[in-house]
Amino acid sequence: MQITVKTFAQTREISKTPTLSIDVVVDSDTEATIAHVIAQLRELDRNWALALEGSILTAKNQQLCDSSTVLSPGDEVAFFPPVTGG
Amino acid sequence: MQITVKTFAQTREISKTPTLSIDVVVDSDTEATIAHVIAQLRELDRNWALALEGSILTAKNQQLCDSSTVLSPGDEVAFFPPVTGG
Amino acid sequence: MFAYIQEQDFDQGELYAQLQSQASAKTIGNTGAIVTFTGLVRDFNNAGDIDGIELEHYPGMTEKALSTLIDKAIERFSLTSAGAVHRVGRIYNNEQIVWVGCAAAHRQAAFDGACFLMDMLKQSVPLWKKEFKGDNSTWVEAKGSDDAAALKWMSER
Amino acid sequence: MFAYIQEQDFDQGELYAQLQSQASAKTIGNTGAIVTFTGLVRDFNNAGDIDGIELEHYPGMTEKALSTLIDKAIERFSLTSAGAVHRVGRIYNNEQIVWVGCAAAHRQAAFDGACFLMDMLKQSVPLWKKEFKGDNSTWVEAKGSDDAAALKWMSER
Repeated sequence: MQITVKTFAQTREISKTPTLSIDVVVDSDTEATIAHVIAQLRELDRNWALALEGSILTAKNQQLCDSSTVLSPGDEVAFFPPVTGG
Repeated sequence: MQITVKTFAQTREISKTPTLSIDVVVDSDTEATIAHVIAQLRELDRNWALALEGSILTAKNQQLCDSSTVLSPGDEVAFFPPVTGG
Repeated sequence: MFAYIQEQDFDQGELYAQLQSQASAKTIGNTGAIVTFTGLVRDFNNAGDIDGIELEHYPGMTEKALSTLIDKAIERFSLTSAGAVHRVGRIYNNEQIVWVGCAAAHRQAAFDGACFLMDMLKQSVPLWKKEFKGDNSTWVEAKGSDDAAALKWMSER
Repeated sequence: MFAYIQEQDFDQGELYAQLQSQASAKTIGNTGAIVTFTGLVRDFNNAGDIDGIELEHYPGMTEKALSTLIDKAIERFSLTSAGAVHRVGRIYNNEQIVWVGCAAAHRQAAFDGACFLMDMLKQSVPLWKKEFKGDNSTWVEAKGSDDAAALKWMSER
């Protein structure tokens, strides 16, 4: 299942990957979740493993979500550090 | 001891006296206070007696004060209802 | 710091600019937050519809009481500046009545300063409101909730 | 309601006028209070002097998150209108960063709405701040006190 991954701020700098299209691979009887994406990205390389350490926020289609959120093909998933606007 | 009395809002309307110069009369061994002024005004007429009933605020020389505040000749004493600005 | 009592309407953008420029002049770069409050005439109340309000005040004392209150707020909340304007006379529905503004290093102090000014103004500045409709007018009674709001600040320190 | 994300500076007087006119259009005469908050760049911080800040954001989500937040504030505090503007990109010392405004029938709702918007904005709108001086820049870490301020609103209802 193809999805788009985006990163921002420190997560973008550490992963060195602002955006990436990946194929989330899950068993046929399992729903793909944010947790699967995280696990797969961690395996990609050391930068991704570092980028996804600590308290990272996640969004699906531009809405905050958590690691159990279920994904559909074409979803946009974003990873970023706690926000500091205001 | 001559002082100036001022009234505002409902107190002015009920007393029918926006301003008044009065001679506060006290025993020679007593300090004149706001309480003496109130007692003297109540005796003046029924309007004053009504105007000074209930919760009335007092100011001496344009500063909020209470009935025990001591007066000096020439002081400006004001009586008015609780304020409702803002 | 500024404290104006006036009949004419005010421009809140100009008051904001004045506050910001005073705050910068005093402590350049130390102002991180500015909070403003504007009070407007609402055209209804518990007694029914009104055309507007009319404010009586105690000339001389009003200005002093407002200045004193602003100085207290600046000291208590370490504000980099504060200001207020209160109109008197006839003010029609939807018009502006009062403005307060507080500048501070951090947002909580700016919010607290503005709340404090409004709560205490309703307690210590000699202004009295009448509601009018046509030729009839009625004094607005002081509210117990306003007393409670002011008491909160007095008991906290 | 309005929610803008923009690089250019804003005129707080114009934003106030826009908010007031929206509030009047919707519920004429029912707005008795307008509170505004403006955040500015302070030129020092725990790490020493800075030239300014640089804000990164998540285009698309930022606008949506800010709009959603404003809708929540309007509903929760029965506001007659609310609006916000957040700048992105490079912003120098003493310049304006963010503005929120809330109009309501009574003053407490307007104050609460503006506090809520600022507290929650620091929690749910995808914006990230870097402080820069010359060619060096450092990410600003999220503050525990900001989390606590936002949590307060979540636990109250």
